[in-house]
Amino acid sequence: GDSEGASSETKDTVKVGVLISATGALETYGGMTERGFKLGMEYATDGTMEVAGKKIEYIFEDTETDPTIARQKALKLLEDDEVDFLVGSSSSGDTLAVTPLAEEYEKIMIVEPAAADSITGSEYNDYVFRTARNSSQDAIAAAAAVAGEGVKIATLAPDYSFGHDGAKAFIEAAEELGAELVHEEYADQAATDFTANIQKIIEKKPDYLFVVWSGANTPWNQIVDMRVEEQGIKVTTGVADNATLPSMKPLVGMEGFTLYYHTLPDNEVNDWLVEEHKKQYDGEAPDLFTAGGMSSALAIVEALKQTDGDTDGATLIEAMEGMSFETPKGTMTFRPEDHQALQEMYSVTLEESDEFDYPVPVLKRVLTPEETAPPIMNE
Amino acid sequence: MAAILETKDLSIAFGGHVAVDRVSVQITEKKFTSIIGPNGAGKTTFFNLLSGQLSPTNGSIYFKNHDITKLSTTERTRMGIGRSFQITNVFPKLTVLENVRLAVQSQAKVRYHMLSHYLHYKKFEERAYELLEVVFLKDKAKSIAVNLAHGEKRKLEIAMLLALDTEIMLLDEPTAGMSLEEVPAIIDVINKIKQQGEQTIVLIEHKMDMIMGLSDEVLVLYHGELIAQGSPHEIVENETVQSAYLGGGV
Amino acid sequence: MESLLELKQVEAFIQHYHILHDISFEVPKSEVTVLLGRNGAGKTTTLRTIMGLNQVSKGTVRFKGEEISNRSTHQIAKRGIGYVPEDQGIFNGLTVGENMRVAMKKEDEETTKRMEWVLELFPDLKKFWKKEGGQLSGGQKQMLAISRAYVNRNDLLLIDEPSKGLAPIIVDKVTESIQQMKEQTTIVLVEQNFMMASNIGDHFYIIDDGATVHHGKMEELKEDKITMKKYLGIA
Amino acid sequence: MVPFILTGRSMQFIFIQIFIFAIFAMSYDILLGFTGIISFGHVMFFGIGAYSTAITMSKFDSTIGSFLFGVVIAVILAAFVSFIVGVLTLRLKSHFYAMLTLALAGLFLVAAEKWRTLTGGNDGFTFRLPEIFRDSQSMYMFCLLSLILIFFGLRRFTKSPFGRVLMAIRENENRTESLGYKIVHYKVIASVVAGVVASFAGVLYALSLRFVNTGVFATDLTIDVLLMTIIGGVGTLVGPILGAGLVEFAHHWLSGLADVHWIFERWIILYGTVYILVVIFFPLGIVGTIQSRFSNRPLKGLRDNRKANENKGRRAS
Amino acid sequence: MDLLISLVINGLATGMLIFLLAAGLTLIFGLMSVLNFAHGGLFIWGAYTGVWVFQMSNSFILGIIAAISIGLLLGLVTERLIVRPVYGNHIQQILITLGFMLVLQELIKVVFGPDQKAVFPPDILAGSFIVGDIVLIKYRLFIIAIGILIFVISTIILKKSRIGLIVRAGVMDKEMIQSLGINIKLVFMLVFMVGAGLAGLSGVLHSVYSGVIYAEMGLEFSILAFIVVVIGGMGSFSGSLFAAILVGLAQAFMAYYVPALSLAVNMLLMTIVLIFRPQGLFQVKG
Ligand SMILES: Nc1ncnc2c1ncn2[C@@H]1O[C@H](COP(=O)(O)OP(=O)(O)OP(=O)(O)O)[C@@H](O)[C@H]1O
Ligand SMILES: Nc1ncnc2c1ncn2[C@@H]1O[C@H](COP(=O)(O)OP(=O)(O)OP(=O)(O)O)[C@@H](O)[C@H]1O
Ligand SMILES: [Mg+2]
Ligand SMILES: [Mg+2]
Repeated sequence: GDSEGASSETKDTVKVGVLISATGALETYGGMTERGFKLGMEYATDGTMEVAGKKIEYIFEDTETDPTIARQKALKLLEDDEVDFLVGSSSSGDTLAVTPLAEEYEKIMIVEPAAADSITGSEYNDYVFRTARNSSQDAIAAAAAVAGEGVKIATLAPDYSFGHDGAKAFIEAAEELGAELVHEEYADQAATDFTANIQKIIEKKPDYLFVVWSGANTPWNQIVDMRVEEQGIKVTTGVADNATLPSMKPLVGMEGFTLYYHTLPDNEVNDWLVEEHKKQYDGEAPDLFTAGGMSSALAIVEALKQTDGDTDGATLIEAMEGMSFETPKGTMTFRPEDHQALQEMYSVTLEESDEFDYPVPVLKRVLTPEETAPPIMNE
Repeated sequence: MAAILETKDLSIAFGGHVAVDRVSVQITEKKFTSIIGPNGAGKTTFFNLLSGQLSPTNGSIYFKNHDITKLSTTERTRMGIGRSFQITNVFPKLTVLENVRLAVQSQAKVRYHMLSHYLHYKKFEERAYELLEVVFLKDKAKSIAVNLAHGEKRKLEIAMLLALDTEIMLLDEPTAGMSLEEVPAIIDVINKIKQQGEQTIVLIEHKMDMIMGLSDEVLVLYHGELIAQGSPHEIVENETVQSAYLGGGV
Repeated sequence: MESLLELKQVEAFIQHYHILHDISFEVPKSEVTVLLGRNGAGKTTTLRTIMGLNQVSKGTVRFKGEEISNRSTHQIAKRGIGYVPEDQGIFNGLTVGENMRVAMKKEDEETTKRMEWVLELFPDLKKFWKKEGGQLSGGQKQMLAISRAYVNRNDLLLIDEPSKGLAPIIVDKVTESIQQMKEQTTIVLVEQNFMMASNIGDHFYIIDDGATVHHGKMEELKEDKITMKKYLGIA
Repeated sequence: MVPFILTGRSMQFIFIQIFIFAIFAMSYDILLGFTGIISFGHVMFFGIGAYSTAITMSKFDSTIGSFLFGVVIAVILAAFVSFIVGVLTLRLKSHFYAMLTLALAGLFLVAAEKWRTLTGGNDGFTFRLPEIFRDSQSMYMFCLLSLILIFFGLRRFTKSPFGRVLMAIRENENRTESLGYKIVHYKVIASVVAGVVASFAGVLYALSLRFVNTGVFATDLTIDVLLMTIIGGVGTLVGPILGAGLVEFAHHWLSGLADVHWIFERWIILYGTVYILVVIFFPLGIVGTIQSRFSNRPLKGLRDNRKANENKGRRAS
Repeated sequence: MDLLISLVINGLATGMLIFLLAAGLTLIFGLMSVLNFAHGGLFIWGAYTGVWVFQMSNSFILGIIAAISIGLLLGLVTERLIVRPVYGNHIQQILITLGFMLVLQELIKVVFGPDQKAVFPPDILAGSFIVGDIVLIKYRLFIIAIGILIFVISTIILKKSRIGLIVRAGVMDKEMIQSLGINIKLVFMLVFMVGAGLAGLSGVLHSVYSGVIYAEMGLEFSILAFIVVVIGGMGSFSGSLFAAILVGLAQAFMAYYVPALSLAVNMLLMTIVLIFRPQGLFQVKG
């Protein structure tokens, strides 16, 4: 609406700035968030792009997976575009460079899909809400999927924060469930040879090997080549985005968990998402973070409904703490203590599929939000 | 007169090859000493030992009775041993003037001044121009050194050495490749320095007429060894020197 | 007499400096032509221009009747021109043997013979066969540079100041070798050592300020005090 | 001209980044342009500066006092490390030096990764700023002022007799030695000056982001700053400033094009092409090429020669 | 004992893989002294093209041939357009080849899409043997064999022909080598192409080894290759082989015995080697 006066426009419009990695190493994730967010807005407003009588506008900015750019773009959004909400971003580093700005400008930031525990932990501030799961939730889900009384477990993780966070949370959760840790293994995150690490794990003879991995240099082939399963060790891990599924071919039969796969959550929102996504994007199904992107949009709209369109930070915080809303992953709730959304995760088995030439996760059990609630870490 | 520079049993071997072999000489202060010898006799290597580019495998070097065997090139230059190089060795991308100016600056001991502008030292530049005049290079002062013709680079070498104003000057074939006309002019320059009697000069040359005209004393190296020593005339008469070095031509 | 190499009003620039203004000369077959001149006159530049290491901006260079100006250097060299540059052009990191091997265009019997001849001429090279070129003494480098040009059968050799840095006894040897080479190879020589130049030269050209200003037979030059004084500054 | 007064915090932020990288690039120029040292690990000093500030600011209260304390620590640490690196690496020639510095910077990266209690690992951590830096305008002025002071300081440094000797070392080490200069001292001092200035750039960087992670030790940053220096023109000091501005703006502008047409989503292709074009049209960097136009510097020759050779090649083929 | 053998074999395989990448760089960087940061770009193009052909045709051999071909072709383009104007000038080389690297890397995303791609070994090379208690991964044995093959071939070529000498001489003094009648431009171009072909080959071999390819892998691995060439001593094939194996073994053993340091192993190794042998382990000879 260019014809309208600028002042009235700002009053009647709620602007959302979405930070994503549109280029760089995480650009696939950025793309998912973008699509999910758009669909989320469409769904939540029934296509009107209006809530509580206000028009919603959103602007995507590319962080290039670089904290400096992320901050620069966030400043642009806050200063020049005068957004009322921030959403983002694909990388934890980028996100941490931006969260202080949310506090400074007193704007709500919905963190999606960055997973570092510290975002809602040691680096927490009141303006940050996270629809994404955090690393601990991942790990707890993984533990819930496999751990039990007397089960011997080992972990393999990349040697940096993401890996250490994940492994630590998994071990804690698994031990709580009565499992026994026999070995922790960390490999160089850029490594291509994992045989020495796998060798060590084999020697410790665990029942389950939990692998946290996020790089493209996956250890799966070597795990199979080293005949880990044949030695009675079951591998378990998180199933990530669709692009990684082909590389998990060797792991068919594996029991693990996932945040999202389009066939898993059984609810109205997800049905809509899958259908609409396929319609708009060439029959492609939504992917790992599409649901997350959608959830962040849903959170914003729900919050605005509750404040009746008021975008004041403090008002929104009050409304959002404890707020529950429907998402493709079932009902999410922002925990008041640390603003982390508790959410469903899925315990799955990796099975061959008729549809694709790669394996797909098949639901074993829905892990309830309460089951995967991470410890509160922002004290 | 006293020996300003003295070597005792100075030797260096490269792998198995002994390039300088137990050379003991005394170079007399304020005299003009020349070193001759066949190609590969070890003359340049001997200079490299004196100036510190190489360190000997054996023996020692004394400068004014101080043992300098272990000192670095820099320290020796600062004590007063300066040299020119056989293969032209200048700062290729700097101007001719700047090449000389750097030498003047070092001589004036302005080395670690970081906060003043180098052009504030007007004297340096003036001195550099003076020296370029001496070697007939003034009109090339603003040229970049790499662009000089071969003979011109040799002159620049000499100017830089003069700028250092050291007590001893080691000249390694200063006139090689210099034109017929300019050789005498350079000889004049060297002669002038000799006349002033302030500096000790050691010269390596293959031009016998130069050696004969300038030297007070001639050393002959052969396969790294010092095989003869004496006045120019004694040396030319020496039969070994004739057969090993001079050949039939002279 | 047939001339092997011919330069006609050659001009050349180095960067934006006009270095050669008017170089014209002819090199008769099987003779030694000497280029003389002061430092900076343009002798080296002339040789480099013939070799194609400098652009000819005007004029022509003909070799065996064929125009070679502005062909690339390796093509010029392949037509049978050998070059001993002023700065010797030794490959410092390669051994003496490797320096020779790189230079050899063929490895046939003739080359082997030439190699033997060269090593006899300069026994030092044989002695230091495995030494790196950069570690040779100044004179040894010069010998290597000359040898490299000798091992191939060339129709024309361009030699820039061969006597520079050589002991008198070696200068004699080089002089001798050039005289021997003359039978099969034509030679263009730049030389400051007047003794040597006059001993082996048949013709001379004087270059001054980038132009050929005078030429004639070598014997005549020795008598021509005026020219000597005017262009070479010697009495 | 640099706009001295600039409003709009996001524009200011871009300029702040330019100032910071200009300082970083100038420090690199001291090594590359004036002493002839290619280092692939210069980022280690930048990182030292960034972490020193960030850690002091998060451990102590956010006052000017603790900021100054952080700067002092940054400078001392950087001076110490650059001294050691200088001494350690002096015997190495070109590539070997470059690779060793790469390795050392790599070790710092690993250390930052591993010393999680202090650094928060690769996710990094945020911290609070002292009052005055919270205002973007004063942060902007502070960085601008730093740039100006450091520029004039370094210019004086390079034009001093000392700086001239550095250039001599760049041209011909051995010869400099036999003129009576102790090159070891010069190289170490140059290395320390470059290190300290780089660490100060790191200090400003951490301030401007209010955040630090292991990215400040990443080789990418060395590469960025290397490119800025080369694009602007090595050995010119103004060049790196211009280079920093150009790289940042090319980046900003090209990535902004992504909204214009889908083809520009691959703007990095254009960005890479800019580098290639700079070498072809400004082989000496922008400032270097311009300077050589206006003076008879040797460098001009390089370019003309190359052109001549190219022509020659074309004609021959 | 079993453990030792298994570590050694795996370390060797990693080493060979690094060697294959470094072999191309030994020619381009070690012999020709060109700091070619686009080497990683040639590597990923080899990887993507090779994998694509392999998956289309189901023939690994065809994939390998395709990878080498694209390497040669891109080598030609790179040399003529990018590297030729900047021989002898390291500073310009860095800028222009990094620019080209960005272009190559991004073009991969345009042509093959931005997602990572999974790769599986051809059936005959899939899986592992068990000898006693030792697991021998077939593909690794294959890599070791190829590495040895390439080493032997290239050593013979360099020893028997003057080509190595000519290239080194050409780097030292380009004018002089031309004056000896050698078309050094052509030689440089061919050598560069061979180096690029080797990069392409190592790209496709590596994809199968790591099971996945992505556009950013190029720069990471080319830095590793630079490290190996420097540790080995510039321009020495034996040096590169030795250094690559050293790096491979060090990685394997460190990962097993001192996992805390495994992140730093390459850097530490290089630091130690350079401090004690500033010219690299092997000096170039012959
Ligand atoms: N760095 C070095 N490594 C190995 N051998 C060397 C080195 N420097 C010199 N030599 C050898 O030592 C011997 C002496 O060399 P030097 O340069 O001193 O000779 P020179 O008397 O100056 O000869 P010229 O008159 O030819 O210059 C030569 O055989 C040379 O090959
Ligand atoms: N690259 C260059 N740039 C600018 N001028 C140059 C360059 N090379 C040579 N010159 C100039 O060209 C002129 C001729 O040089 P050339 O080397 O041909 O002289 P020359 O006759 O061989 O002298 P010499 O006897 O000293 O070797 C000289 O004045 C020199 O300064
Ligand atoms: Mg000598
Ligand atoms: Mg000359």
